[in-house]
Amino acid sequence: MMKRFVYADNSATTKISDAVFNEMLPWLKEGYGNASSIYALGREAGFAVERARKQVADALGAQPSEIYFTGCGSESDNWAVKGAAHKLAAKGKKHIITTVFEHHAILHTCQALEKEGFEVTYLPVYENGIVRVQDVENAIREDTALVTIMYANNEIGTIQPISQIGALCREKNVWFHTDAVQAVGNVPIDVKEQNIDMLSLSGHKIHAPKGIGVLYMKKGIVIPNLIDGGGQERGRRAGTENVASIVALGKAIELACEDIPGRIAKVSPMRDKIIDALSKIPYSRVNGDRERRLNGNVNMSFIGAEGEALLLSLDLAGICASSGSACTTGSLDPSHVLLAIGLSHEVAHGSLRITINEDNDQADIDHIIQTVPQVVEKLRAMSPMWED
Amino acid sequence: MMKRFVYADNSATTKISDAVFNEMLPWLKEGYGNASSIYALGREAGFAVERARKQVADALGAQPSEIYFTGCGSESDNWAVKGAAHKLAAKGKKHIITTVFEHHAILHTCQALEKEGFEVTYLPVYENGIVRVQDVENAIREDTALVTIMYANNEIGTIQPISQIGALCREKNVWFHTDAVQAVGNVPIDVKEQNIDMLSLSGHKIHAPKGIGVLYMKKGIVIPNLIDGGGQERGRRAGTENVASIVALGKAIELACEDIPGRIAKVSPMRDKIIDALSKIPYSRVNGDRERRLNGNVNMSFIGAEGEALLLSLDLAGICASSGSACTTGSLDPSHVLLAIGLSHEVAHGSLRITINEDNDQADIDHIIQTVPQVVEKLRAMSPMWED
Amino acid sequence: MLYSDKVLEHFAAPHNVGELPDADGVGEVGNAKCGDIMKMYIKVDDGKISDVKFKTFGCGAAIATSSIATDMIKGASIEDALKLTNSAVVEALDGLPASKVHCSVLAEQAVKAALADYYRKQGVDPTPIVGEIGECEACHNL
Amino acid sequence: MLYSDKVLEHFAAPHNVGELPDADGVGEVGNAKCGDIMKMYIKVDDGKISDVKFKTFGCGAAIATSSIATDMIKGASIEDALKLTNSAVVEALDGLPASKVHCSVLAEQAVKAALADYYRKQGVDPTPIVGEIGECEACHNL
Ligand SMILES: Cc1ncc(COP(=O)(O)O)c(C=O)c1O
Ligand SMILES: Cc1ncc(COP(=O)(O)O)c(C=O)c1O
Ligand code: FES
Ligand code: FES
Repeated sequence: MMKRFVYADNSATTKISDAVFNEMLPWLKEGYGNASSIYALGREAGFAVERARKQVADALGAQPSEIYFTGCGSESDNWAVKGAAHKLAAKGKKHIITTVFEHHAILHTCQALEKEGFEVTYLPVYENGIVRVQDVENAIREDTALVTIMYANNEIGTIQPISQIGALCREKNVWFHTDAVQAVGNVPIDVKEQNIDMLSLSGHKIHAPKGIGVLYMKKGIVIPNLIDGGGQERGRRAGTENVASIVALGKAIELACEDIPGRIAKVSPMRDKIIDALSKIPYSRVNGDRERRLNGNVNMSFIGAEGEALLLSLDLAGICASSGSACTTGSLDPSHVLLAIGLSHEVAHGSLRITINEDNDQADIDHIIQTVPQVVEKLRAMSPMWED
Repeated sequence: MMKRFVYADNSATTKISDAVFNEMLPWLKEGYGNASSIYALGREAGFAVERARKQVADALGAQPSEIYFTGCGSESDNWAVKGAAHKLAAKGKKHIITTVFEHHAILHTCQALEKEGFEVTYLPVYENGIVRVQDVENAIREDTALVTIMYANNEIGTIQPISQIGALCREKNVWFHTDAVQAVGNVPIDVKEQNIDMLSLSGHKIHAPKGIGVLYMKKGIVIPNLIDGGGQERGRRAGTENVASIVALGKAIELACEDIPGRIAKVSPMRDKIIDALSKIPYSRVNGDRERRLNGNVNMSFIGAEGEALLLSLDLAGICASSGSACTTGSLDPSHVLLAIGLSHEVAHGSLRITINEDNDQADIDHIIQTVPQVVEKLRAMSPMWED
Repeated sequence: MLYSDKVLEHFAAPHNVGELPDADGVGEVGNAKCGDIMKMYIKVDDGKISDVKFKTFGCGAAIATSSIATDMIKGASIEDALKLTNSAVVEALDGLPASKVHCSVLAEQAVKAALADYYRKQGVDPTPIVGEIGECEACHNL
Repeated sequence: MLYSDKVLEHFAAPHNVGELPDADGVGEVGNAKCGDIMKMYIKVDDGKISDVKFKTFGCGAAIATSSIATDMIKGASIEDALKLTNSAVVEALDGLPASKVHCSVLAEQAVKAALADYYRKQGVDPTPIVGEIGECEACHNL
């Protein structure tokens, strides 16, 4: 059998698409001018940055002047949450509402703020991995500065009721931020209609390169800078503009958002085929709501098969997948997301995340469906706790 | 006459060199794995990041574990200064020493800290653009948390007495940070010998791409994170590793530092030729010490010729140069650096920065030497204040 | 600094540069400290601006606005020249970066100052006609 | 997670996997909550470990350390097997990531636990010989 290579970890990162690569290449090579410089080489770079800003704005239903380029999704999250907290603390608002299963870029930021004296409410997400709007409403207080709730979870792919939360926050006059890093391109987003005040996204999840992000901030929202310095990004985010990556992100978001229903129609049947097939493995379970989930997300647990061993075995079979989020590899703790939806430590240790997209085909799916049961079987046979 | 193109704004940004581009390309294309992922595609990316970390460490005389990749030089500066300030404030140390002519990434950061209640001493740099060690010593107090002084100034290229300041800070037991964004590759740096506790650098100044930086932090220095989140960079700087740019920076710093004396020997005579030739223009002056300056930096003022008009005219002649720093274009204020060395507003408005490097040749220099006097002449003729 | 092609064209080859030794009105606005000075010379014949020249010390936008403003009033009646606004100048240049709008104000003021000088030379008090010529706002913020 | 080639080799094709139904000593360490359990079976002949097998539930490093640790004691005298340290295991694997060193501790403990069981079955109190088999430090930090 020829060894097949199947990349099924698209929530960790994606391959730069050819269209995006071709768009960015001239700005890495000949178009190296500083976008703030006055000569032609710089002006052209400046115009390219502004075109990309427009592309991002159009994809989100925002104005270009509301788009700020950052160095990554984590930076956007940190800026939004720390910025809002510090801004509104001056008005006596020192309470933040979030969920227990946010990405660490939000959770660790909230924990850092707690050390500074802020109070944070971590809402539960129940067995289906979806926060309840009523819980948000109950948690809002006089001194609530910010609600920050992710659009779609990066591990179990569950999509949150963002429009309702947005409407609620607008009504209650509380700022609302959403980490949409996993949602962009998979869910139609309109920041105006959905009453989103701030939104984070990251290029490398949508076929742009790593190391470029965006923070959308609604006109009128002014928070302290995270990175002070030169006058770039209208004085709100310093650092020489990363022109090539900005151009790439502009193109990538345009492509990602041009046919979201088409993507869902193509990818979700493949996702369901995997879930249905792997559900036949004894002692398995699907994590997170089956319907309200990202079109490419499969997250399952197999008791008796440890997650990392599963991944290494799949790698030997040419399949790239993950268990929990990539950035917590190296930690011994089981996924906080899986614990949040009620899994025990034991079960959480044996979980697998497969994230496919439109670049995957049926042959990939078949390879996954064939391989995973064999690998689970092999590991269980090696386990001292397992009895058939 | 064929139109010549001369890029002479290398302190604003540099062209990615072919060697660097070729090194990074595979990581933009096929090697797209997340460096924290466990499968082969991710592991290879992880190893590439660690190789680059070693290259950076070797170039600075540091340990790889002391190197942290960031999103740009400005982020490194912000992290170092805000981090040190917040860390040491807990010990009652709320005083920072810097100079009046730092890059805005330091100056605006210091101003933000002043608003939070920190006290900042801005040391003078005198007519030659060089801070005095005695002034640093006099400024150090019981409650001084940090001395942050740039290694080489980005506008006038003057090199500061970093070794002496490092020794002084070590003796006085005060943390010492230096913004070495302009110095790397132009001045031999050894953080251990020079007693540097923290050092910022940026890729795009040494032929790596924009949007990648480094903060060196000596072992034992622990400051709060600027960007909280995943476990990347040993838990101290979150965000999916920008593998391609990190690899590029590793290669770029290796190349930049492999023959610094050779670079100086090649470039500084070209610099001197420009300075000598342009000094013949009446009512001109050289800004900053003539000896203790970067090998590629020319900074001069021509009374009666406004800076921006000078640049646009040079652009028409195919020469890319700047006036002040690129990131403050758009501001009406004359350069704070030129005011710091005692120029009047009027004179500061008429300044020109030409920054060459080893990619420039004699023909470039000749084109500059021919063109600048003509342009100055033309603008003076157009000025209502100028009488020959 | 995103200048339009129009701005760059006028900068590269500004129209009406120079002085008019026999000018009927001369106006100078701005100051060297803030980095922009415009001096405008007009010749008036039969209530029309028959010729106009300028000299400017300043940035690219200052030179471009001087150039286009002189174009816009050349041949115009005094009444029409008085109606020249900075926004008309900005529009004629296909826009200016926000930080450079003050240059267009300067151009409008330079025209007004030259006209005021013309009236003054005619023995007419210009203030009711031309208005007060203040300093540009940007200047005050320096 | 930067595993050496050696770790990956042992993970891909672990040596000595299985059970020994007629084992002279069996040791189990770790717990499912922290995610790693190792069970080791030894056969002893003439004071030598004539055969050894293991079963492990755990990460790649846990499986690789089990595999190499069984290799290292197979055919060795009981005395030498008792001297097996976790650092010898790490070294034999060309290193382990810091967060995975505990797995090598587990492997050392599994060997000791099997030997302790062997002594116990011989009616000898293992504690003075094998020492106390505590839980691994990493476990306690959970
Ligand atoms: C001295 C100095 N510090 C900091 C920076 C900021 O670097 P970056 O543009 O990578 O943020 C620059 C250049 O822009 C610089 O010249
Ligand atoms: C939901 C979510 N938020 C934030 C991030 C951080 O993005 P970045 O890696 O660009 O910092 C990620 C991915 O890593 C994510 O999945
Ligand atoms: S005329 Fe001086 S800034 Fe406007
Ligand atoms: S054995 Fe459980 S973490 Fe070490």
